[in-house]
Amino acid sequence: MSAPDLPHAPAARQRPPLRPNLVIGGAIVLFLFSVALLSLVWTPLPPTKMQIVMKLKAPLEKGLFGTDHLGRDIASMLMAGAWNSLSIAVSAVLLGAAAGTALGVTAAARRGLFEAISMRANDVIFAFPPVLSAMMLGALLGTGRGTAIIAIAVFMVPVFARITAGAAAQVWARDYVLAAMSAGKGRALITVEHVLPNIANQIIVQVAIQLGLAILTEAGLSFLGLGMAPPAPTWGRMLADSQTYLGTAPWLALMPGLAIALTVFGFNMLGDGLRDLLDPREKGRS
Amino acid sequence: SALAAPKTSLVLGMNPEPQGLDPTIAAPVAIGQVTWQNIFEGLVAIDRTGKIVPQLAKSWEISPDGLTYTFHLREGVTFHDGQPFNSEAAKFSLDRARGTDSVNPQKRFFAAIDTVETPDANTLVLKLKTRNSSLLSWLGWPASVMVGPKSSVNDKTTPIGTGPFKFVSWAKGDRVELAANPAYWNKDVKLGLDKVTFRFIGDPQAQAAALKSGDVDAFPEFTAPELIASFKDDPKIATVIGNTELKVVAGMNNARKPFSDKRVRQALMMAVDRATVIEGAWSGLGQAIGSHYTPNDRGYIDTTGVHAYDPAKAKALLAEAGYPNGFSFTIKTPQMPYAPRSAEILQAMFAEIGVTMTIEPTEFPAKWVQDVFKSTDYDMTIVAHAEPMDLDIYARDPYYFNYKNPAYNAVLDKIEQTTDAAEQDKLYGEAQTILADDVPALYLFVLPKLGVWNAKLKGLWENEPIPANVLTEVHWEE
Amino acid sequence: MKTPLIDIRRLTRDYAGGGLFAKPSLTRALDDLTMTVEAGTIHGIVGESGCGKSTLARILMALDKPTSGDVLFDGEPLFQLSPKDLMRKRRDFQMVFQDPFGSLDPRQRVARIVAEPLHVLEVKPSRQEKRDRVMALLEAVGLTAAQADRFPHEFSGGQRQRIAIARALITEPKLVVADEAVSALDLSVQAQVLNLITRLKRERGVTFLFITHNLAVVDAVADQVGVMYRGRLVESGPARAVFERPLHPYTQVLAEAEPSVTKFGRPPRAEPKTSQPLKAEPGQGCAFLPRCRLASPRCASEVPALRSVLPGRQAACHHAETMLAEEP
Amino acid sequence: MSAPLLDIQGLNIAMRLARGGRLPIVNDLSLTLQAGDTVGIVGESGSGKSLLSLAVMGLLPPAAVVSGRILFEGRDLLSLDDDGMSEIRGRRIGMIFQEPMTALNPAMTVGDQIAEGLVRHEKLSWNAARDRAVELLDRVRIPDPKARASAYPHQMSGGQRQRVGIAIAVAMRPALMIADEPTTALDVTVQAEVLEILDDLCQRESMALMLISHDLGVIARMCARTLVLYAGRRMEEGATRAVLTGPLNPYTKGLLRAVPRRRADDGPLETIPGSVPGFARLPAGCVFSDRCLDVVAACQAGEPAWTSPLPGRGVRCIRAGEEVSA
Amino acid sequence: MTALLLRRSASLFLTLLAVSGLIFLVMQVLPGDPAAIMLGTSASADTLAALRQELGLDQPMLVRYLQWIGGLASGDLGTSITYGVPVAGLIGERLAVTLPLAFIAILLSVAIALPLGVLSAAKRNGPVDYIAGFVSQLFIAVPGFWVGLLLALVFAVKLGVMPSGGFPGWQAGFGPALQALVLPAIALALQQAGVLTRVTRSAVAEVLGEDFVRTARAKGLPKRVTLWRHAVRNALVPVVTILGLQFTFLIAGAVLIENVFNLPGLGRLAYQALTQRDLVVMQDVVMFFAGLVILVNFLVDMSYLILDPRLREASR
Ligand SMILES: Nc1ncnc2c1ncn2[C@@H]1O[C@H](COP(=O)(O)OP(=O)(O)OP(=O)(O)O)[C@@H](O)[C@H]1O
Ligand SMILES: Nc1ncnc2c1ncn2[C@@H]1O[C@H](COP(=O)(O)OP(=O)(O)OP(=O)(O)O)[C@@H](O)[C@H]1O
Ligand SMILES: [Mg+2]
Ligand SMILES: [Mg+2]
Repeated sequence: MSAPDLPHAPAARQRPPLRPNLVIGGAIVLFLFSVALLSLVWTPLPPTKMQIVMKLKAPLEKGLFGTDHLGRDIASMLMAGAWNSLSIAVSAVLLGAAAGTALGVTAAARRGLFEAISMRANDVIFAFPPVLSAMMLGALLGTGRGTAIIAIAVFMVPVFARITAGAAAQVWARDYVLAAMSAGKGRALITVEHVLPNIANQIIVQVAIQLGLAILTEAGLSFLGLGMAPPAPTWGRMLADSQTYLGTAPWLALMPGLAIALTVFGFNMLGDGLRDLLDPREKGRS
Repeated sequence: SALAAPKTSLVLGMNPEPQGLDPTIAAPVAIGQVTWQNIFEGLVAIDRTGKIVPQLAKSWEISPDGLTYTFHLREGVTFHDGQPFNSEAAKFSLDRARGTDSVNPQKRFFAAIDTVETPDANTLVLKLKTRNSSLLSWLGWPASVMVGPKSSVNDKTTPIGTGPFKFVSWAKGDRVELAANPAYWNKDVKLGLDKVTFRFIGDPQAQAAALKSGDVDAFPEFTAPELIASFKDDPKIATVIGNTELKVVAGMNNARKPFSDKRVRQALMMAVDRATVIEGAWSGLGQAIGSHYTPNDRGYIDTTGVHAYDPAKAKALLAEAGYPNGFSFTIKTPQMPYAPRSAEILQAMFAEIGVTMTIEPTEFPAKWVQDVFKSTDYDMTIVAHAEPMDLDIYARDPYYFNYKNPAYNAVLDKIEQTTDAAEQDKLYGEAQTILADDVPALYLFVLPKLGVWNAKLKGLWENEPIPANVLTEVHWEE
Repeated sequence: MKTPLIDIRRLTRDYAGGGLFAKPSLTRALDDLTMTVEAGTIHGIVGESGCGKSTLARILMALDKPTSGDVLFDGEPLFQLSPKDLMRKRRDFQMVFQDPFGSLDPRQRVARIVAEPLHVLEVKPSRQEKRDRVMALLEAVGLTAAQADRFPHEFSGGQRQRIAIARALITEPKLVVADEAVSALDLSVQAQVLNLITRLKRERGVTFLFITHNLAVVDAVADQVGVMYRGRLVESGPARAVFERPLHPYTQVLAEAEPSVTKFGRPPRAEPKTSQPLKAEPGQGCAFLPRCRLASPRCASEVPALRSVLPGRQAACHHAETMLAEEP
Repeated sequence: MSAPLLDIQGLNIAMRLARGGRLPIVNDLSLTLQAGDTVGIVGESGSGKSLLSLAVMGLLPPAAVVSGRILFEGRDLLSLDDDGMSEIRGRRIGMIFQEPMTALNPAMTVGDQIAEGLVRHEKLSWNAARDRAVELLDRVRIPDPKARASAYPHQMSGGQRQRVGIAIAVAMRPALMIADEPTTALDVTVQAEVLEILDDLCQRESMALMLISHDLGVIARMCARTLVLYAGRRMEEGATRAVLTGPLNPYTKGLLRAVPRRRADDGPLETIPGSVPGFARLPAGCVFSDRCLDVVAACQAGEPAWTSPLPGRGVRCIRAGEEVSA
Repeated sequence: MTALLLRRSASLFLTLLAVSGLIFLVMQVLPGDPAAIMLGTSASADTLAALRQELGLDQPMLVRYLQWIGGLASGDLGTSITYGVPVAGLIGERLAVTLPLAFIAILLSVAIALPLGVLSAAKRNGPVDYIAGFVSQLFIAVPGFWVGLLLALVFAVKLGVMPSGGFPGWQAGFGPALQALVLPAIALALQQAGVLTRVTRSAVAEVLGEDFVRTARAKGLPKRVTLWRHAVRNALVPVVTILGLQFTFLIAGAVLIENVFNLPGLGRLAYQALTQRDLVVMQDVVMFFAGLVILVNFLVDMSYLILDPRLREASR
């Protein structure tokens, strides 16, 4: 069935109804970003303030989510952690997406040797399991926010490069690109005017999904002690610190774990919702 | 599993795993913790109280000028592979450790030795270039153990010594197995074990689980103080908190401003409430120290009151030193758990007196050795010093503190020259007082030895004058 | 005789298959094709799928380079122009594509789509000028100015094809290449677009190279027609004459197979081939040989050249005269 | 006259919309087919031709809501469950799809794809079924059928694939064959061959054929009767020759006029003004009234009823009577 | 087909070469001197020099690189700086843990994901689909190492039915060894299962919308048969692709999980080698991982040829 799904008359395109996953995902992500931003100006207690005498208090006994082994308020740490985790994830994904997309669209536009070499280079980068490359980067650059961002961005590059190269190649096969070429437009211009706008949807969807992955990776890095420097709280380090208290103070592990899960869940839902919203292929089907 | 007859096997948990099994060619403490006194023995040994006791040398004489040591070696001792232990082997061991292509991590121990002579098979004579009152004690260290001339090249993977246990196997990353040595020379020793397994478990949670489930019988050095409480109500498990020589100190770069100003260092010391640091970083286990010396060292005096916790005074002192608004600096913290935890607490405490400390995690040993130890490119760091009675490091030049105090050096020299023990103890006290007052490093606490083991297991060391798992006297008791 | 608008000279295009390490293979999409197109005419090209029609279009549009041969556009050899001159030349030829859904960028508004070819002008027109020209053209193709700010998906297939035609006309080109421009359209819409093309030819003197596999469409609008088979031109001439009296057996097969609303029921069965199936050596003989009812041994050994059979009519068949002699 | 093979009565198909609500597409459609009948269904793209054929097959998309009756050999297909339909599908009703490029499973040999139905319905062993598949390939005139049976679809040309599609559909000698635009993707020469194969089947096996196309020429070639659809409605029905030479409905007339042909006067081709209005915004009354050249005020008053002004003819137009009497 | 194989092998080889160069370079610029780490803080300069010479660290970079890859080519991976044993044996021992772990995890994730994904594609927008969707999202969202912690807490500490960590070795018998791998494999598998479920669902759903599925239904095949014989088969290409891509994440996850469960696997070896700057082990292990990833992706590419006959032609 080729034609029948398409409108036959200049009918205004109907806005598809908001899908539950878009609403849920959007709400979660919005909530998290608000919390993260709020943490910059307000947290119930300073997230780094220690009250050793108040250590390891259960949720609601002291603060909303209790206190950690140094008597810090977990709720406040989670809030500040939201900012740290999100800011790392967002910068890393944006960086990776920008570099990967640039590589991908260039490969699609140039084809030939450039494509072969850049895609092979992708394979090379992709061959390093992310934690391994993060470990090496950490050893190389020292740990911290910058390293975490770079380490995550590095393995995002091939992901985005592959996706955009594939999507861009499809756009390049379109007649409107031929039309632009016959209008004497160069490959760079066509990439900017036609290719990028037409693959933007796929990139946006992928960004949402990769953000979830980046949060997970950041947590893993922090868990291994390769994340941001203390005292800045991150969810991954909170998890790592909580390990030995699992038996005695399980909320220490539960809270950051749930925060991570909620965030990744939110981003994935958002990604799904965006895909439904933006990808016309899914729409015709039911 | 509970058997009627007393158990004769032991699974002993450790972290980290040793890197090779030859303590004479690599520094990691874990090597000695597996092999020293179990597989390898020295001319002399250090016992559980820290005393020097005869071992492969049954006795010795030191010439009055202190330059000639004559060791009378035990007879009838053989290595596990049958090589005889005699003066040749002893000479071989010492020469191997001090030779030009030696890779002994403590080669300096043997620097004072001029010649090694073997007048007969059971006599070993060391001629020294200079006096050295530490030599005898050093000969008791893991780096000075006796190795077989024929077997030493393979000691890294298949160690052959003269000790009560023989090496059986090593599953890298997991375990080392030893078995009792039936031909052990010391017939006075009645071994309680015939099979010993060292298991290497890094994660504290896994350590605890292994202990509780009985997969591991003992963790003489448990790594997570916060989990100690969880063993308290388990009658099957004994927790024994002992002493170590591990002094947690936050060393400062005394050559760098503002740490070059003694008042600044003192102010920082006064800003630190050691009790809180111990409570926060190590669950209250551990003992506060005021200088680079532990209560189990001879001549120890309590110097924690010299710059007691007093933030107001600290602030005043800072102002006097020209920093009324505090200052900022960076601490390079290795990843061992005590370091970042202590650093986080210090950070909060310094903030109280207006000093901003940034924490820079620094990978240990690779990057830490490079940055802090080799190139002294740091403001402050925090690390546990493991060597017993290592007051001399403050007199070393270069050493990463960049601390220079001729008065202090003079005291240490005097100790070297003195033979009277009481006099030495007094001098040790003096040295401690100088350090406590000068604060070349912030003295925080001594790490406890967190022994956790099956309540029926007896004979493990409670304290740790030297890092070791000596199994000679370990046995099960019903 | 005036110079033709397009003069295609011995055009050959090979596609190399295989990659860096695979063994190379060659597909000859165009095979020694020679043809001229007069200005101000609609020139139809017909032929079965895969005979090289689109390849020809791409080369004419200078989107692709021939393996050999050249195209003279207005007397100028297209493939010897400097990039700058080629750019200047591009305003003179534009293209309309088959798929009305794939040839318009779904993310751009109609005004921007239509204005795209203005890129080639040396003097870039002002915004207002651009807008005026777009509006004028939209009206010329039967769309309203109000529709200029809509997106392609808001239009029907026929309307989209008009937008594509408007885009092709904005630089006032001399030649528009329309590759299967109406094949995807419904009958009624198809007729509308065909009418538009005829009108543009008549009123603006635009030359159309009209590529299709639908003979009826060519018959309806084309002045001249070329029939292609396997990358070669096998017959050409005035459209009406060619279909009324094919001079090449392939043209005849095509014409007979074309269903029509006036042919009811089963057509009389084509008489079975009399001669033995002949096989030509690759690269030798007539490509149509295996399907030809007139095949003779000569056809297997000698490639028939395109030659004038009647005034204004050419065919590449050794038996064109036989065809001519047969009763239509 | 025996009971008809297929009897569609008052069929309505609506699509459930994603945002709620239903969009009626096919309206009040009735059609009867006797064994051996060939009926062509024409209409523009989107007029509901495929939905009609899918409704008969019971393969409508999940979003479709269908009402009315489809009696096949006396059984109401709409009330059968999926298992019941599976028994009829393939065995009694075969279907050929429009796109030869996508209608075959790319990962299965064509022989197996033909054999599959035989294994299922005739309980043949795979080997026996494969042998039958080779015969069937031969029937649809694929050269060297034995070798081609183990080919994959991508190794065949479009025309060959379409023949495989036919082989699949005729494998069980169905009583009714539905061919949904079986040749639109093909060259005219290949199209002619495919049509000939279908024609043979109808004549030799007295199979009923429902041929869907928007190509009037193909309908003229293949079908005895023709049904013209516009916007999901029957507009006209009758013997093909009668409908195409003497159309009663203005839409049919418009279609016929729009068939490209050279005009003697070189004037423009005739067209139907406007474009198909989308099902969401059909005009009031007659759905064709906004494009009809012969429209009168009454056309907008209400949907014209289906009338039969001549024997064997049906038409939906209030002015059809004038035409007949004229 | 052979040509394709050759071509792919050549590019595989070039990629491996590039990877090896990159690894070696990274190793060279890593701060920290392996000799200094081994000898601790008390060692003198000449001791260090002696050790560096013994370890061959004093040779020029290019020489060491060539020695390394020369060794690799002939199967000699060198000798571990810290353990003093051949790296090949070391990797071999660790593989006995990591490979089964990864294998069980993959098996487990496929066993969960394939039926779940196919089912939810077949029953799209039904309750099964929603539940499967939610569960798979949850699997993806929960960090594997955290699941590992919880699993260990519940099954080892609280219930005591599973070992808490460590690995008895295969010589301890198949049962105990397998038991030690179960919890880590679950922790490792869940995330993969989540991702795979979603990919399977969308791939199968996509195929279910294809014309040939309708053709198959038109033959009278019931839904179930169409689903498994036609839809799932054709949906395997994207599923296998993702399986290949996820492999690197699986390995990354293994590094973390091996830490949590104290398994003497390759990941921990890498971690340990890095902290000890055992460059020889490090570069071998990283090379091994990278090679494994590349190989897996190569195999995935090759599996396309089995799964999709169209590619067999295209590859000629
Ligand atoms: N980029 C390409 N690479 C290799 N072969 C090609 C390429 N483009 C076209 N071909 C081959 O060249 C031949 C002619 O293709 P072309 O697209 O010009 O045919 P066409 O007449 O336009 O067919 P259709 O009617 O199907 O559009 C075909 O055999 C085709 O397979
Ligand atoms: N799955 C679907 N969901 C919503 N609407 C649909 C769906 N399938 C078809 N339609 C609508 O139903 C109408 C009729 O479609 P159908 O496929 O029957 O047309 P057709 O006459 O076969 O057209 P064509 O000639 O293009 O094949 C179209 O307007 C189409 O938009
Ligand atoms: Mg074409
Ligand atoms: Mg249709």
